[in-house]
Amino acid sequence: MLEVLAQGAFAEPMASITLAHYLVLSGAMFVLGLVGFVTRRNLIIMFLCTEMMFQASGLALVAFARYSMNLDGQTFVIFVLTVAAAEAAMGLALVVLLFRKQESLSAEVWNQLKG
Amino acid sequence: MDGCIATTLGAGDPGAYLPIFLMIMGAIGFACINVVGTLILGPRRKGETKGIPYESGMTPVQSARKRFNVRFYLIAMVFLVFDVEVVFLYPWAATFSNLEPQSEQAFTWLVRIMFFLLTTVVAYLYGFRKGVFKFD
Amino acid sequence: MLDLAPIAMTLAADSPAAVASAPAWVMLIPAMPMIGVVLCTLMSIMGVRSKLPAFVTVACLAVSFLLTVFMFTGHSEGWATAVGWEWLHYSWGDGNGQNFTANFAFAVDGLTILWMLFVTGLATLIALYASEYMATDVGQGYNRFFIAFNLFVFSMACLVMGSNLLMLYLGWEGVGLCSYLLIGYYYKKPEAVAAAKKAFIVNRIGDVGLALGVYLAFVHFGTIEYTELFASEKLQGYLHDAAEGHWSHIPWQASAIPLFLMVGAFGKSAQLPLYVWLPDAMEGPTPVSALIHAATMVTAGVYLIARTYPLFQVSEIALPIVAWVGTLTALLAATIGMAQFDIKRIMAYSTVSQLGYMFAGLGVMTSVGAGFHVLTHAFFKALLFLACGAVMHGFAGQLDLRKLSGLWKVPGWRIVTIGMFVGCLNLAGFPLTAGFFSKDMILAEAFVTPGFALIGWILLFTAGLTAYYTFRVFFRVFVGPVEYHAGDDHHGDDHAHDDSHGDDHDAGHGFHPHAPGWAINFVLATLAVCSIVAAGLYFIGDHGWVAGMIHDSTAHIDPHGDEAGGSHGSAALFGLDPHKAMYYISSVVGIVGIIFAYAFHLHGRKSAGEAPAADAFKAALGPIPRWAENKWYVDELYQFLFRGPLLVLSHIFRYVDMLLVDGLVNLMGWLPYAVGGRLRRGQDGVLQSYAASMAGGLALFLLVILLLVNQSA
Amino acid sequence: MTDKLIYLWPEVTLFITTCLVMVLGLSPQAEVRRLCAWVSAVGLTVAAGLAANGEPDPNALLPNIMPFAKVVIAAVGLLLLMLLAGTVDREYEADIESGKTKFNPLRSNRAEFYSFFLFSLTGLMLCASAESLIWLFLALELTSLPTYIMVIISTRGAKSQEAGVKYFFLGALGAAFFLFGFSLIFGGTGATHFDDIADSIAANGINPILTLGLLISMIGLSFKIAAVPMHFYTADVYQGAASPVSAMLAFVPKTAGFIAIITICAAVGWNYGPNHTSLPEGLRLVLWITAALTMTVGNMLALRQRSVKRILAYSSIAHSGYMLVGVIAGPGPVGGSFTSNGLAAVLFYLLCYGFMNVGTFAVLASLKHADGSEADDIDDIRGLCSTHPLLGWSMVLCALSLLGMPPLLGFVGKLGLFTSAISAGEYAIVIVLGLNSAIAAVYYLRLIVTPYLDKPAEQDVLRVEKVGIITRPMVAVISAASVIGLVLVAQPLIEASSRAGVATRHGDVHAVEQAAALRDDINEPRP
Repeated sequence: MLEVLAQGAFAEPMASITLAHYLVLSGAMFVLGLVGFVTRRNLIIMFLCTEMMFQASGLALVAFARYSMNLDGQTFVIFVLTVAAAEAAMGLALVVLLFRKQESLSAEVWNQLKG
Repeated sequence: MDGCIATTLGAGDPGAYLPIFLMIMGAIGFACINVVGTLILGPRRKGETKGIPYESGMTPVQSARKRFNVRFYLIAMVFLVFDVEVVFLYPWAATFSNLEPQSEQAFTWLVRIMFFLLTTVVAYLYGFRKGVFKFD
Repeated sequence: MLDLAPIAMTLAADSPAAVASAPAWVMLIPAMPMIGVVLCTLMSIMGVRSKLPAFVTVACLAVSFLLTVFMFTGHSEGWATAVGWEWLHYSWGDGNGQNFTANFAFAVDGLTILWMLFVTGLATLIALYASEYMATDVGQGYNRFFIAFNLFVFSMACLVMGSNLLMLYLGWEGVGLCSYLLIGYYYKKPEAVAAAKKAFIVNRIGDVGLALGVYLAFVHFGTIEYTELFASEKLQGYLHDAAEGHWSHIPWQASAIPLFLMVGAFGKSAQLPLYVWLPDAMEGPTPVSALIHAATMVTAGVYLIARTYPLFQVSEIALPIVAWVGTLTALLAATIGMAQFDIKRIMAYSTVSQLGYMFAGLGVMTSVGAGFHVLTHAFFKALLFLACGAVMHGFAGQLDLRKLSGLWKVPGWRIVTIGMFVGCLNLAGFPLTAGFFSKDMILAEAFVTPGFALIGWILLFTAGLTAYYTFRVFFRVFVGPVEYHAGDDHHGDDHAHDDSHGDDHDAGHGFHPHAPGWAINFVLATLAVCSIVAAGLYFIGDHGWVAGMIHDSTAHIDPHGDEAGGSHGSAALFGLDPHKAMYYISSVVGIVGIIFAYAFHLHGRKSAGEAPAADAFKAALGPIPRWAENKWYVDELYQFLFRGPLLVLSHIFRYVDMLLVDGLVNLMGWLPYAVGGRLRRGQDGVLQSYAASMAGGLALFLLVILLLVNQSA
Repeated sequence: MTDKLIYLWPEVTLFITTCLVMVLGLSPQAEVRRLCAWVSAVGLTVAAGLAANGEPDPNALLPNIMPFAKVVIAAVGLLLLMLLAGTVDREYEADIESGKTKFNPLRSNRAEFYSFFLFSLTGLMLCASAESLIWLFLALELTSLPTYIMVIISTRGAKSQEAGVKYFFLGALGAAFFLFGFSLIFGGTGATHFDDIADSIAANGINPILTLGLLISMIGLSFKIAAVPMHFYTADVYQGAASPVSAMLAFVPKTAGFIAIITICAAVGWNYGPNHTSLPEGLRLVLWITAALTMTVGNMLALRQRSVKRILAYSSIAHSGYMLVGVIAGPGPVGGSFTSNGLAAVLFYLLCYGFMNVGTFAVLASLKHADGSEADDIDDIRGLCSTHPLLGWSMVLCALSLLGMPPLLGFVGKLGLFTSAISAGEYAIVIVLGLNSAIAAVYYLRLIVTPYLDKPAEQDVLRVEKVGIITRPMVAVISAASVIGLVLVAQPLIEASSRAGVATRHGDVHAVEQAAALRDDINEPRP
C-alpha cells in the first residue's frame, strides 16, 4: 500500500523517507488516538489519547512545513504544544477533582445526565 | 508556496483522490487491526482492578489515595504552565540576535517579548494572590 | 444647471406621488398611548394599588386627542406623511416588486383624521369611565387593564395612521391581540376565556385573508406604501378600464386583491360569516365592549375598505359582495337581537347589524354615508354600551331585561336613563337625530344605485326591526313599574362583594343598587351631548362635514359623474329627491318600530318579567322566536360543519393509532416524536458512546463525501 | 502584523480587564471582591465602544466582520455578565460575612469565574479578527478552555462536574479534530494566512489534501456550534451547568464556531458549482448534510423532553443547523442586499439568537425550587404568566421569537436565512428548513402554552420562587424587550450585518473591483 502511495502522488525521487511516510504515520497516530479514546475507560488514558491526536497534527504540520518550506507550520506546532500543556494542566486538575468525588477514574460512572 | 502539493497532484483529477482514500484506509486499517488484535489476543479482565490508576497489572497493596497536600498539584500545574513559556523564549532569543541592533524592528521585537513576559507576571501575581507559593 | 432646474421642479409638481410632509409631532399621537403603556407597566412592576394608572391613561389619551385636533385644524389637503424611521427595506433587484420597503411612517389624510378624532376622543372618555367602572379591581388587574387599553389605542393609531399596508397589518394584529387580552380580562371565568379564544380564532381566519391581500398587492403593484400604491400607473389604468366597463382588461390578480382584503374586513368587523365572535366578546369589561367592540376596532374593517377603495373598484364583484354581505348581516343580526334578553348582547347584535349597514353603504358606493355612519354610530353605540355598563355595574351584573324595570324612578339613575334614551333614539333612527341622517344617506344611496333596490328594501325593513328592539330595551328596563333583581354574578368574581347586599340578592328588596358616580355620569352626559350635536355635522359645508373629510382621501369616489353623497339629478324615489323621500319613509318606519315596542313592552306591563302583549305575540309566532333567541343556531351549524367532522375524524385516527388523539395535526407530529424517541436512546449519557458516535460520524462523513466527490469529479 | 494591532483594542481592553478582575477577585476585602462584576461590566462597555468605533480591515477576507461581530459579542456579553453575576460563591461569601469562615483564596471561585468569562469573550473577539490558521486555532481554544472550568465550578453539585467531564473530554476530542483539519489545510495550500490560502487556492485549485482538511476541520468545528455529528454533549452539558453558564455556552462557543467556519469558507470562496456561486462540492456537501441532519436531529430530540434546559439545548442544536444554511448560501451576488447574503443572515441570526436564547435561560435562572435547586422541569414554568408575570411573558416572547413568529426578532433573522438560500438556489435545504421550523413549533409551543395557558396546579403555585439576584429577571425582561424592540431598529442592524457579510475573495472575477469599492466605502467618513 505504501508503495502505491510512494509511486503515486508523493514520490520525491531523492528522499527515501517521503512526505507520504510522515502523513501515514500522522494519520495512524490520529486514528489510534481516536480509537483509544473510544475504547478505553480510564479518564487519564483517554486524555493521553487526545494528546496523541494533537501530536499527530503536530507531526503533520512539521512535515508539511518542511515540504513546502514554510516555517509557519513549525510555529504552529509550538503553539499547539502550549495549548496542549494548558489543556493538560486543566485535564489533570479535573481528573484529581473527579477522582476525589467518585473514587474511580472510569468514565462510565458519570452517566446521570442523559436522554 | 510553489512547492505546495497541488502542483504535484493536479487538481480535479479524480484519480488524485485515490491515494488519499488509500491513505485513510491505511490509517484506519492499521488502527483497527491493532485494536482488534488486542481484543483477540489480549486477556480481558473487567472489574475493580481495571479501574485503578495503574493499569500495569500491579495490584496496589493499599488505597492509592493518601491525602497529599493539594499544593503538590498546584506546583505541578504552575510548573507545567511556566515551563511552556520558555518554549516561546527560545525561538525569540535565537532570532533576536540576528536583528540589526538599535533598529526599529529590534525595538518592536523587544516590546513584544516584554508584553509576553508581562502576561507571565500577571499570571505570577494571580498565583501569588491565590496562595500557590505559600508553604506553611 | 440653470436650464434643468425648472424642468425638475415641474416634474416634481406633476408627479402624483409628491407628498407633503406632516409635522413631526404627528408621531406623538400614537406615541402618547405607548408612553401610557410604559408608565402603566412601570406602575404594575412597582405594584401601584390606586387609580393612578387610569389618570395617567386619561392624561396621555387626552394629549393624543388634542394633538389630533391640532392635526385636523392644521391639515390642508391630500397626503401628509411623517416618517418615524426607516424600518424594513429589502431589495433583491431593481425591477418592479423586487424592492420591499415598509417604513415606520404615518400618513395623514381626511379619512385618517376622521377616524383618529373619534378614536382618541372616545378612548379618552371611556378611559375616564373605566377609571370608575374598574375601581373594584384596583391593583394588578387595574394596571393590566390600562396597559392593554393603552396598547389598544396605540395599535389602533398605527392601523389608522400607518402610511403603508404593513403598518396597517401591524396595527390590525395589535388591536386583535389587545381585544383578545381584554375579552379574556376576567380570565377566571371560563366563558370569558372561551370567548377570547373564539374571537382570536375567528379573527385569525380574517387575518389570513388580509395577509394574503397585502402580499398580493405587493406582488402585483410592487409597493405597499399608500402614496405610491394609489398613484401607481397600473392602478390608475385599471380604474380607467373599470370606469369604461372593460373589466376583462384587468388581470385576475388585481381583482383578487379586494376579495382577500374583504375577508380580513369581515373578520375584524364581524360580518357574515365571521360575525360569531363579537356577541361572545361581550364577556369583557363593558368599557372594552364600548370602545373596542362597538366604536373603534370593529370599524377597522370599514376603514380598510374605505382606505383601499380604489383597489375595490377594480373588481367587478367586490363591492356588490360587500353590499350583500353587509345587508344580510344587518338583517340577520337584527332578527337575533330582537329575541335576546341580555341587554348587552342586544347591543352587541345591534353593533353587528349597524356594521352591516356600513358595509352596505360602502358596497353601494357611498363611502361618505358609511363614514358618517361610523362616526355617529361610534358615539351613540359607545353611549348605549356605557349606559348598559352602568346598569350592570350598579345591579351587580344584572343584564336580563326581564329582571329590571323602571330605572328612571330609581334615585340616581336619571342621567343614565337620559343617556340611554338619546342613544336609543339615535340607534332607532328617530327623525333629526344623527343616526337618522347617517342611516338615510346609506338607504337613499341604495335605492338610487341601479341594481341595489332590493338591498334598500331589506335595509329599510331592518331599520324598523332596529327601532323595535332598541326601544324594547328602553321600555322594559328604564320605564314602567319599578322592579329590580340583583345579578347573581359579580362579574368575573373581581368586583367587590359587599356582604350586606349579597345575602339575598334575588329577592329584589334588601338589595341596594349603587348609582353611578361622577365619572360615569360625566362621560354619559358628554357622549349624549356629542350624539345630539353630531347631527349638526350633516349641515356643515355642502354635503356635510364628513363628506368633506372623505373627499380628501382615497375613499373619495365619483361614481355617477357628480358629487358623491350629494343629490343625484337623474335619480328619484317616489318622485322626490331620494334623500328627501328617505327622510319621510324612514321616519315612518322608525316610529312604527317604536310604536310596536311600546305596544308590546310598555303598554299594560305590570311587572319586570311579564309583558302580556309581547308574550302573546311571541306565542303566536310559534318556534321562530326561540330559533332567533338561539341565534338561528349558527354556532351549532359551525360546530356541525367544522368541528363535528374534525372530531369524527380524530376518532377515526384514534382507532388507527392511539397516538393520533387530536386528529390531523398529531399525525404529522407523530413521526418526529417517534424518531426523537429513537434518537434519545443514543443520548445515553456515557462519554464513550458519545465519543464513538462522534468518531463514527467523522468516518462516515469522510467516506460518504470522498466517495461522492470521487464520483462526481 | 503590527498594523493589525489597531483592530485589536477591544480585545486588549478585555484582556486588561481580565487581569484586573483576576487579581481583584482574590482580595481579602469583601468590598474589593464585589468590584469584580462592576469592573467586568466597565471593561465590556469600553470594549463595546471601541468595537463600535472600530475600523474595518480592508485587507481581511471579511473586512467588515470585525466591528459588527465584536459589538454583538460585547452587547450579548454584557447581558450574559448580568446573568452570570452571583452564580458562584454566594453561600461562601454569606458565610464569610456572618463570620462562619474566613476568606481562603484557594476556596474562592469568584476571580476565576469572571476572568474566565472575559477570557472566553476575548477569545471570541479574537476569532473575529483572526487572519491566520494559528491565530484562529488559538482564539478558538481561548474561547473554549475557560468555559470547561466555568461549567465545573458553576454549581457545587455532581451534575455540573459530570457536565464538565463530558464537555472537557469531548471538547478536547473536537479540538483534536479541527487541529488535524487545520494541519491538512496548511499542507494542502502551504500557507497559514487566510490571504495566502485564498491565493494558493485561486492559483492551484482545490487538491485532495485540502479537501480532506476542510472536511475534518468543519466536522471538528461542528463541536463548537453543537452540530451533528458532534452534538452529543450539548444537552447533558447544558443541563448539568448552572442556567447562566448554559446561556453562555449556547452563545459564545457557537459564535466562535460560526465565525471560524465563515472565515475558512471565505478563504476557499463561493466560486464553485455551475453558477460559480457555491462552495466546492465536497465542502458544500459536508455542510449540507451537517445542516440538514443537525436541524432534524435537534428538533426531534427536543420533542420528548421534560427538562426545559434540555429542550433549549436541543433547540440550540437545531438553530446551528438553520444558521449553517446561511453559510451554504454564501454571500450571494456581488453588491447584493441582505436577502441574498447568507453570511449576513448568519451574523444577524447570531445576534438574534443571542438575545432570545439568553432571555429563555434568564427566566430559568431567575427561578429556584424551595430547596434552592434550579428550576428546570417543564412543570416549573407552568402558569408562570400568572404567578410571575414578567418572567412568564419574557419566556413566552423569547420562545415565540425562537419559533420565528412574525413580527418578532427571530422571524426577521430566519427570513434572511430563507431568502438567501432561495436566492442561492439551494431549494432542497430550504424545504428541510421549512419542515424543521414546523416540527420545532411543537416544542416551542409547549414553552409558550405552559407558562401562559396552563394554570399552575395547587401544589405547583409555591413550587418555584424567585432567586434573590435582581439582575437575572432584569436580563429576562431586557431580552424580551429586545426581541420586540430590535425589530423596530432592524434596518440599521440588517445594514450592518449586510456590510459585515461581504467577502472580498468571493467571486474572484469581481474580487478586484469589489475590494476597491469596499476600500472606497471604508474611506468615506461614516455618519
